[in-house]
Amino acid sequence: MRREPPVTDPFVRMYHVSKSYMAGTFALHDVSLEVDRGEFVFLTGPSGAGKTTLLKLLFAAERPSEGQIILRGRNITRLREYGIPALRRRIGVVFQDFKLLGHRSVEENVGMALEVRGTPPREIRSRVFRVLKQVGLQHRRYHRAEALSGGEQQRVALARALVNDPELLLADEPTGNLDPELTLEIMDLIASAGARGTTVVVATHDLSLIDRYAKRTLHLEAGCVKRDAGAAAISA
Amino acid sequence: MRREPPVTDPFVRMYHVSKSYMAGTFALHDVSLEVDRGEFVFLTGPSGAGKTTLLKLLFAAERPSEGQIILRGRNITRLREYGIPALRRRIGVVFQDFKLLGHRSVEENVGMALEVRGTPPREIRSRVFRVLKQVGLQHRRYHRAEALSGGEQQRVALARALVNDPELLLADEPTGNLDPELTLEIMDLIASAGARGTTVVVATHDLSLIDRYAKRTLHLEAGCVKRDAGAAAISA
Amino acid sequence: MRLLVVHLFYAARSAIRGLWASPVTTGVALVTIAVSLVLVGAFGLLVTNMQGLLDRVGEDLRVTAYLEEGISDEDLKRLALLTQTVEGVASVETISKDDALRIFDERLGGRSGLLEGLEYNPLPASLEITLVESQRSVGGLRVVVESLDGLPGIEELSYGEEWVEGYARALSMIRGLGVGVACVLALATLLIVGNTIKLAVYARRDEIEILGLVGASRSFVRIPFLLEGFTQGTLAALMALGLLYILYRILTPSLAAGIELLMGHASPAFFSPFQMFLLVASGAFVGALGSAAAFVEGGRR
Amino acid sequence: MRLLVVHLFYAARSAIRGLWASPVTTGVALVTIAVSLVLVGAFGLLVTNMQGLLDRVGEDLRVTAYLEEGISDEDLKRLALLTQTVEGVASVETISKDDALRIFDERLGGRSGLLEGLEYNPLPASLEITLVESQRSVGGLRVVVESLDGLPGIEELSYGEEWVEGYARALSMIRGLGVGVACVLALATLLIVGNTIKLAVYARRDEIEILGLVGASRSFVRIPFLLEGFTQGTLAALMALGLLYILYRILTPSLAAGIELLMGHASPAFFSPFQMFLLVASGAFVGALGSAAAFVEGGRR
Ligand SMILES: Nc1ncnc2c1ncn2[C@@H]1O[C@H](COP(=O)(O)OP(=O)(O)OP(=O)(O)O)[C@@H](O)[C@H]1O
Ligand SMILES: Nc1ncnc2c1ncn2[C@@H]1O[C@H](COP(=O)(O)OP(=O)(O)OP(=O)(O)O)[C@@H](O)[C@H]1O
Ligand SMILES: [Mg+2]
Ligand SMILES: [Mg+2]
Repeated sequence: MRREPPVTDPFVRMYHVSKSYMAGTFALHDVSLEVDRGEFVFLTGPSGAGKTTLLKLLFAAERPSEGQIILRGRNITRLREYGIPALRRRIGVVFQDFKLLGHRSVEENVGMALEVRGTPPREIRSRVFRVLKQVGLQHRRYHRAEALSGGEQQRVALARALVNDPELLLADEPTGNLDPELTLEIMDLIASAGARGTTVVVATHDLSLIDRYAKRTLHLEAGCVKRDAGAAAISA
Repeated sequence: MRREPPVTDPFVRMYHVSKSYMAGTFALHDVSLEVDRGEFVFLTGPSGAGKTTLLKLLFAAERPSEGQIILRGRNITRLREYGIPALRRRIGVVFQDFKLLGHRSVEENVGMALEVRGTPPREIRSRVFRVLKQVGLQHRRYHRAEALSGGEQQRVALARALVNDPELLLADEPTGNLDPELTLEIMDLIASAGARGTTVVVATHDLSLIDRYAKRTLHLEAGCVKRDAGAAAISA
Repeated sequence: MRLLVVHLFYAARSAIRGLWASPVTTGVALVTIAVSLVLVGAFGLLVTNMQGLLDRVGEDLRVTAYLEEGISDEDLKRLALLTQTVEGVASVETISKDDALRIFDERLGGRSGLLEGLEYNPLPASLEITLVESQRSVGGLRVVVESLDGLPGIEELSYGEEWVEGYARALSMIRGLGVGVACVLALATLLIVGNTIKLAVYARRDEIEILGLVGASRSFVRIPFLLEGFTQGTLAALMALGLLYILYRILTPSLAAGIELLMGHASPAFFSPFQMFLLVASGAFVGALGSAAAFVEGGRR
Repeated sequence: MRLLVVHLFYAARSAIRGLWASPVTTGVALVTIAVSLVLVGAFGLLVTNMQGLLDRVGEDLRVTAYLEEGISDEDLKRLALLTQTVEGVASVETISKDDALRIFDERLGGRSGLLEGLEYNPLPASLEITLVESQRSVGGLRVVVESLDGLPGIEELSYGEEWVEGYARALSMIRGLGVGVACVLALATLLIVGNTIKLAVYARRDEIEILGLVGASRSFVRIPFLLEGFTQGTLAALMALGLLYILYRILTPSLAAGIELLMGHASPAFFSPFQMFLLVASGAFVGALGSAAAFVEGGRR
């Protein structure tokens, strides 16, 4: 086992990271940034700016074309195939398109994130119930995910991301299908996870959220960081 | 052939429509409403209120449990299986989850809505190009849909709904993945389709849009119409 | 008219695109169908060639007419000619008393003590009569025997009734078995191919759903899949045919040697052009049918 | 240890859930695998029973030792006993000169003119020697013949060398063909089953992708599919076995009658318990292998 790095180190470091899906175009271009442990970061930018791509790099769904990414002191660009699952089990992700299993029940969809870690069934049931209650869906837990409304599915996706108390929470447009009231409830939930020590990165288009929560905001445009507001000041 | 009803009739009429997916619960409960030809209607309401269900009933993806729906003077609750395609070809739908074919090119995804009507290939190409230009994606037309960002996919879905100049446009949360600037551009596009005579129903959570466009707004809550603001007054 | 052409164009293009777009599904289905057809084809070849062998064995089916003692050469000739005209008779061979004794001696393995011990030739002259193919059955044989029975100069007719019956039974059994196995095999192929295509269609249920949502008619959705099934079936059948031919060329030399030793001359045959056509056509048919069946239960969901 | 149990529990539950959750895929795959196994099993039964028939024909393989003229009854008995002790000899039957003549007469069809024409019996006495099973080949026969050749009282040995060679060749050919067809069939089954499961896995690629995204290890994703394939293979093999037994019970009576007429007593046998186990085991194996193979190319996408 490797020695755990001291917690004072930045939690995430990206060094000159670029990602190019097709030769000649960059989804991300020369991005360098640091995110401390427990920090809460908003990621904004127009459609196609590279927000999802940046998140994908962090949970190793894509590999950078150039540059290095250090997560918890470990270079994940060097990670072998078999090292990826262990990484992902420490991360919770709310996917922009939810990625739920439509034919499975809500409980199964959320429980999945615990099953892969070998959590005993009894514990899974109680933790799943708790997190579903937080997102207001405990009464729907036996329904198939595809029978839920868009906003309900989005909350199930968030529940799945939160259920295993991740060290890093990546949420890609987690309130795009929610009404304003629910948006605040859900963002409070995410913020409270941040307050408990989880490092949080939320990609969003909702400027009212950014105003309201007044957290560090990374503004991407065409793959480059155009603004990094309130970084050191607000975090911690 | 049946005689076309006079255009002065309401375009959509719902009489005491209820929809129940599971015994004992209603996704829609006793909804009655009229929408005139060329009218622009916002549909709002909290998550799970029944917005998507209402739209689904209008393009016959679901059948009401009770009540009747008259569209263009025709009772679509009585429609046989083989009558549905013809109905859908007159309607453009932006699905909340886009429903694009990930492995197909953007051009193919949009062109699909014309192919099913037997439009000649040459005409399809030019019309697809025009509508993709309107949503700002003409340069991506040969890429696979799954290679696009969330906002880009949403615009492709809108392009597909608009490409066949539908009589009725149903848009389910069409700007949930778009940044504020793009949201306005896209809404303008939808509004201009309305101005050209298309009847438009937009389900949205974005209250700023409702303020800005000041159109008739139907507010749903738990399957019932709670408010129907500015109906006769605003619609032309 | 114009619309029909456009629709057909889309159907064809969509079919080709479908085949290209999901290479896994296409490849897997192709291989499965081809393998099934190779099985059917190999069995067909086996049966066809067995049939040929059996027919050759059937040529041994013959009637021996033992003639009266002391028949004159002239009468013998006349009788032979007469026999030849009997319906169902293919050929007549005359065996004189001397021939009979020589053949008998040979049968005993040439131990010549026997012939020396004889003071006169006890064996009768005879006619060896073979039958035309259509008559080679117990029933057919009996008809010929009855026709021959009255002829003057014939003392006794011998035709190994038991052997004939056994042979006929064996033949009908093998044919029955062949037909049975062929039916089972055909059914199995139909099921396997149908299921394979059903799975392939199922793997693309998103596409079917979305086409329905944008207003595609039932036929607009299904015809491309039918075309795909048809194309896959045809291609698979051609692959199967090629494979069978290779197998045939590899196996024939060694097999032919073995069979020749057993049953005289033999040259295993490949399919006739018509049979090849049949195989390809059945591949195409099964493919199209499989696609059609894939929709039966599924329906619109 | 605890973790392993939990993991196995999830794998088993996930496998069962997978089978239930996609009844189309499961059903289609089950039927396809069962049909393939019925083909293999039916062929196996055919070969097993043919083998039995062939063995019975092989009992006709015998050596005739023609004895010297005028051998005494006592010498004859001694020779018979001696012969019995020769390695490879199964049974010895003594045929006296009178027996020989009677058999000869019978062969001629009882036309008794022949026997009357003889002034003395020219036929020798003989011993009919059958061989133990392991010796029933051209080579084995030769060894026995050589052992017998020197014995006093034996004048000549006859053993239809050509017939033996033909029979041996036919046997090895049919065995070769059987093995060949079995190999082709086994390969085809493997391919068909593998492909079917591959398509079934492909139809659930979403699930595989999402499991990977929430941090499932490779084995966590694959073991349930392996278990599913294993279960499907086992169930399908049991179905196939049942179907084969029904077929066997339906077909046996009519088949047995036909075979009996041809070759004397015959009673087609079903699989032995061990062979049944083999069929089920191979179903399970092929199912698991198919699932494993489904991941080989696909990999993580
Ligand atoms: N798999 C891919 N293959 C090719 N290009 C891709 C792929 N994924 C993303 N892209 C492109 O990379 C760019 C950045 O995409 P990304 O999904 O990161 O945008 P985003 O900031 O998340 O946008 P949105 O707000 O619309 O979700 C886009 O132009 C997109 O089309
Ligand atoms: N196929 C289905 N089976 C069972 N229940 C369903 C089904 N579809 C929707 N529902 C339920 O009906 C209710 C209304 O759903 P609907 O999708 O219409 O909500 P919505 O207003 O679109 O919500 P959102 O803003 O979250 O998209 C919800 O409680 C939902 O769970
Ligand atoms: Mg995105
Ligand atoms: Mg909705």
